[in-house]
Amino acid sequence: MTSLAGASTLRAVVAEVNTPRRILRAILPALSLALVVAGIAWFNPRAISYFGINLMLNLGIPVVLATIAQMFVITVNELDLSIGNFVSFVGCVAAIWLRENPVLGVVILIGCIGLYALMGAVIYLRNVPSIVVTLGMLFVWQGLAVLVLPRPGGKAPAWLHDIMNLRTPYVPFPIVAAVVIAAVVHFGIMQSSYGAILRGSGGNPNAIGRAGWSLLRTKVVMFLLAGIFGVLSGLSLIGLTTSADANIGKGYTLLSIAGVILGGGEFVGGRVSPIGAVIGALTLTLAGTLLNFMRISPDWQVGAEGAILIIVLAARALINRAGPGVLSHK
Amino acid sequence: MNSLLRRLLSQPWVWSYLGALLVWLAAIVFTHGYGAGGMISAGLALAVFSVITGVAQMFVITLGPGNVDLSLPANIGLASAVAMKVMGGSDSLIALGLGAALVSGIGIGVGNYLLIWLLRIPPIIATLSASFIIQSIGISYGRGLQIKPPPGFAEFTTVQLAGVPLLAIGTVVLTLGFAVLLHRTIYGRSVLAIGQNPRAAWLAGIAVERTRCFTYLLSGALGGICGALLAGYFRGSSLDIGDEYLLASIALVVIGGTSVSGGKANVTGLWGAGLFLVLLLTMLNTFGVSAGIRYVVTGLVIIGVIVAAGGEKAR
Amino acid sequence: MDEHSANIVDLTHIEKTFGAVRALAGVDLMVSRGECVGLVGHNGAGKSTLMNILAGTLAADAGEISIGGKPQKHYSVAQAHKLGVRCVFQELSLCPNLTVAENARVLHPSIAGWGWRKQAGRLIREKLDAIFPDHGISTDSMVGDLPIGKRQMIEVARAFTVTKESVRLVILDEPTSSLDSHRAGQLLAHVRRAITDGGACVLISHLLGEILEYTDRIVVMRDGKVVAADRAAAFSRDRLVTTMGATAAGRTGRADAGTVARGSTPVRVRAQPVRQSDGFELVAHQGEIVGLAGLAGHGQTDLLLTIFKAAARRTAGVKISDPVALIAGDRQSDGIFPLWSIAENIGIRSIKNLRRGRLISPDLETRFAESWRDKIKILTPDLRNNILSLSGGNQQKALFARALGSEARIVLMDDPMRGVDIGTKLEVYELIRSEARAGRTFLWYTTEMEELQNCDHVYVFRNGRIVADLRRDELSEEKVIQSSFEEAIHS
Amino acid sequence: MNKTPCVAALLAAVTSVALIGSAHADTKSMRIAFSNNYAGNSWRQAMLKSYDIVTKKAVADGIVAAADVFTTADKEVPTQAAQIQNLILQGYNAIVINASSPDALNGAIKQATDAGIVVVSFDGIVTEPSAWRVVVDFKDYGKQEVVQLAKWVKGGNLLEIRGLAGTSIDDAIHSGIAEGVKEHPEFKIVNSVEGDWDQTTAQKAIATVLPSLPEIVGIVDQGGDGYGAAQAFAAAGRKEPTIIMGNRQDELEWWKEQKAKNGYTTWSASIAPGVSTLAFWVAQQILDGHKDIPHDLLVPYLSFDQDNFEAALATIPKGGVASHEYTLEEAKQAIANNLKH
Repeated sequence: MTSLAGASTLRAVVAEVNTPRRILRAILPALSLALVVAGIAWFNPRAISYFGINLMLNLGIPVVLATIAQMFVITVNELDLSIGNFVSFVGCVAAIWLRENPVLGVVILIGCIGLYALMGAVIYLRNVPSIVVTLGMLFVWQGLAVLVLPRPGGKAPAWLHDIMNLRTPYVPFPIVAAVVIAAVVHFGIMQSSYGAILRGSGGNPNAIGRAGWSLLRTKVVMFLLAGIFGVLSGLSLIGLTTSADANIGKGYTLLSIAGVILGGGEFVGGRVSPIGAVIGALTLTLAGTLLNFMRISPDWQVGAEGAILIIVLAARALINRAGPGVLSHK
Repeated sequence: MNSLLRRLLSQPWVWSYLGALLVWLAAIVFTHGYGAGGMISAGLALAVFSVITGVAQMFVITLGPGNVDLSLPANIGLASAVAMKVMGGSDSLIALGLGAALVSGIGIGVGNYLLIWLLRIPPIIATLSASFIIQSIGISYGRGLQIKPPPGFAEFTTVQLAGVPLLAIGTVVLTLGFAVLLHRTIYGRSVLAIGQNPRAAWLAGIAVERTRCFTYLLSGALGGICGALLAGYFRGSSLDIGDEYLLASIALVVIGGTSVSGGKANVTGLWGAGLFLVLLLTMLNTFGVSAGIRYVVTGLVIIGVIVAAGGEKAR
Repeated sequence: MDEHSANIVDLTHIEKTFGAVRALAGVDLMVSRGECVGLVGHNGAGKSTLMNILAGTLAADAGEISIGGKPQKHYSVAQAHKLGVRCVFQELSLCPNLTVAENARVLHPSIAGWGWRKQAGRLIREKLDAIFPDHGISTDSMVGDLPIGKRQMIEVARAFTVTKESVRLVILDEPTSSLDSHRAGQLLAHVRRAITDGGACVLISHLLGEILEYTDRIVVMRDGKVVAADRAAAFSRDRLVTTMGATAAGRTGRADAGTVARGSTPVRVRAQPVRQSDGFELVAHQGEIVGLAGLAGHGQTDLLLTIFKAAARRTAGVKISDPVALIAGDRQSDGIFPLWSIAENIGIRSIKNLRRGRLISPDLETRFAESWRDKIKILTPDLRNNILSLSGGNQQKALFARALGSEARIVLMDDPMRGVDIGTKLEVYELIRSEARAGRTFLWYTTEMEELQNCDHVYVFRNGRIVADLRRDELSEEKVIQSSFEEAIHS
Repeated sequence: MNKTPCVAALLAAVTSVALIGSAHADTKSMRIAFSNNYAGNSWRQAMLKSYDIVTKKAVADGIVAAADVFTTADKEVPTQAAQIQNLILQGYNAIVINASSPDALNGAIKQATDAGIVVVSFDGIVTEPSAWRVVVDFKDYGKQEVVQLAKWVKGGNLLEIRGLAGTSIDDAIHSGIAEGVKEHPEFKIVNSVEGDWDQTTAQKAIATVLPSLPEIVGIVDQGGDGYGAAQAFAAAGRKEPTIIMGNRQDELEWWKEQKAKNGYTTWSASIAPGVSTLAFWVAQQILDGHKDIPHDLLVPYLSFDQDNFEAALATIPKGGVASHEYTLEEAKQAIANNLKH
């Protein structure tokens, strides 16, 4: 009997060898954020202050929320190409109706969330690729935004503006907001018991189905959550800008995807991390700031942003390098 | 006969042709038949560019989940500038300019592949980051100036044979070539195999990395050619000349019956989808609807097509 | 429990068709309390379909299902769970992105609220401890990070966990396919204990020894029908094989003639495992079948993959003389192309030779596939049908055809007989031997002793190293097991 | 008790106030940033080039300490808002801005002006009251298109090419055109397409509607799209109507060819990219203590007609736009013109 014990312990050791790599990988998003912050501190020390952090990060909040929305969708192996235009549309609705006619505004926003849930249901029931459905929705939201707000304008309701300009004691509001968002989502999706089912439905849908859970429900719930966070993103954006524009959130689609990936998420297999996604979104926000402080020639500012993305992801690849080449496709 | 019809209808690309026919009919009903031929002719001419980018995107997407070339628009923009600058408005330098655009495109393809392979970055992010860098190169190279094509080249891109644009004929031939490449060559088979299961493909002796490399190269090269042709057709290069072809190429690939989960591609459908989207735009512009409505209708049509066609059976 | 519930399951006249294929043609199956039923039959005989219906994941076209004496009208997965019917499927049903504890929770909707994670972790750990002592699995590990053997242990243990509803019946579909004999023994011993405690079990396995030794009653299926059902004691190995309708009966087939003296033919492969430090190396000559033995997951597959890679790129420690082909054991993830026809699946490895000019000729491709269909007896009406229309065993044959039809003189086999029925196995053994006689070299990783009997030479692996080098005449089950465990015994 | 320091501080404060009030503040040590949201077309490149020429000289002459240019990576509003916030953090004294949205940047602009930073917007202006605007009367520009057209075209069908949907400039020009058509009922707009101020987009949009259009006598547009319109007509084999031009070199070149060929007549106008330099001088002047400069400065758009366009064409670089760089004196004059109003 002892002999067998020895053998299996040995095997257990072999299996655990890659754990440090996993830990390193998990802290990589935080590490890259720290690096970017260090860069900012180096180029402009006074940016690291209550006032400075407020200024640098408050526009990160809508990005964080949009990234979380994208993360929900990616968790169930789908991709939302429409989130940016959805955020724009929400912004237009908020700036036009939420102040003048709050009831109508709220009804429309709830309707939008319902539409997101419906999108999830259609994708599951008709078994169609989400990329295409959301590509279609991209045009729909864009069109609706232009119809709602043919020229830029509108005004954010005062309460929204007040919330987004909250002066929290000691710690700047954007950081408080980011921590709260990360904590809430982490608890909801990583710690709750139904969260495990939701993530599992991305990892192995058949297994979840065979255990008697409804896959339709998991998909609808995830898209519903994406809709809710998309709405929150739009509202927070308008709270900051005070006024809307039909194209205001367009860039969030690619930003949110990059944020999820930067935060350690993967496109398939339900492997995501809410904390990582929040950090990823903040890193992207601050990367722009860092470039600005570095006074890169205007020609190359766009390119430098691409380079930052590449460097961070290359670092992750280096950590994963130990994995055998093609075999990692599995 | 009946079974033939059924087999035809079971082909995913048939729907895109039907859709194209439908929107065309709607447009000419609106104009009481006025301009019917002109619409087809204009549609063919404009569809050429989305079909070329569609072919590029199709090969990439067929490589399997996560593979997509987001750098196409930036690639097209840079190539258009490179081509026009090298041609310098002189007919004698057309070939050189086309070659330069091709080299620029291939270079971008190589860059994309190196990011994906060497740094193991997911293709969607790699090509996105690359596109940022390409944009910067484009800005510093072209300074946003519109350079005019040589008259001969401009003429070539718009000349028509009996109402059919020469470019469209050439592109049909080109797409036939790509259909053969996809279904009847080792390279094409390799792409399809990798798209289904890269590990199984590797174990079946397929040169996985070489195939992926060539695919991104191909996509880059097609983007480069498309950039040069666009600059000729629209009488001038510009950095954002390719902007609309990102969404268009993806939409084309999917409406045309290629599987976004990889391993299954359809060249024929690209033309149907290309004509469908251009004629849809023609129809809406003819109706004179506002931009907002046009977007909404385009979106609903894309969703409608894909939902009606339904998904392939879950794997 | 009322007295009617002596029978836990009563299936009567179950029918199921998939398209044109009649998978089940009116099957009756009864399982009573305290009994373990062995279900055997060829691949494609309908065992898995029947079990899917019993587990609620497939709906029967016709027939009645009655659980615990109560007829079930709307039978579903959820209903099956409520009634205490659990199933360990052939493909693993765990979520790789969840931890062991979270995967346990997936099966138990009642585990919720504060502390659910601890509760689920305790549940699965206790079961793992009970079934597989010293399993070495942490309930916080991500399942995807664990080797396949451990995953199967978790899956099995999970099926036996109990929260609200008691477990009445556990269906084990090839539960030991990824376990080594030691773990398999532990599992089967646990099954016996569960039976004694009043549970019931359906065991599907291609290892007839397991079936004969551990079940009370054996049901044999063939072509979607039950062809025999009797006490296990009434069966012998030979009778089982005959009843299943295997083409070649018996376990003979061991090639006794033509044993070539080592060294008389040129060396084809020379390879050293990465972790080998004592100079031991694997050598395979032309025309040899070389076995890679040992416990599951001890570096055999890694060495095969290293050799496979060496064919494309120079690799330290490996020398090969000829092209290489590999036959995967895990069909779904390493082998088949699910969107392609059978012919395309067979032809892909030889595609270079199926061209006219520079273009692939569909005609040549079909003819190539046809010749192999006849040679290896793939059962299909049309080679243009999708590969998934084949049963598992026939899919595996297609993979054999892919490799054997290629120009490769060295064929690597990564436990390719996993889940393949005995009839197919015997056919394939014969094929391998004849190919070897024709000069091909085979490297064959297998966890089954029976398959090692076909080898000319066997290397035993332990912890990523070769620890024993057995000639055919030295080969015995005891020696292999002894070498597999030797180090642990000394330590 | 301890009065001396207080008095000293008070004195210092008084002197500094007096300095600002009487003599002009010295802008030698001040830094001006330029926040730009796009650089990818000929107009923007001309704008940046003009700005570069003028500010380099200003820095060399010691008028300001720095004049840095910042271009965002995309055309998005949030990116530019973040950029403005970063500029605040870097302690610039003034920000010259070509904004991606007139309203949606107001939050960030307000933060800047609250921090005491002078913000001067031009072309893409911002509506935040505390900022300055160098405004071109886009509405009048639109109206003039029809008015000019009426001078030599009797009337008939017009095709309108719109700019980027959802922007204020598009809206202003469009309403000006509508007003012009109201005053000249002999014209009728039969269709409108979106050209996004881009030749390619315009050409494509027109190509799709052209087969269904009746005879068109004129095209009213927003600049940057005229050449594309001409190409679309040529490709469809239809005679080009009178196309209002937008000061781009290729447009004027084409006009010149046509004029030589058949006496083609039209009118061309656009906002000069060199307005960026005017905005720079306005910022410098405000920093210099001229707080009385009105927050809305109207500047004329640059227009050419049949007689003078060829002279202008000769000065525009290939692929560029007609521009005008302001000197400090011209800028002062432009400001003075507004004070008279």
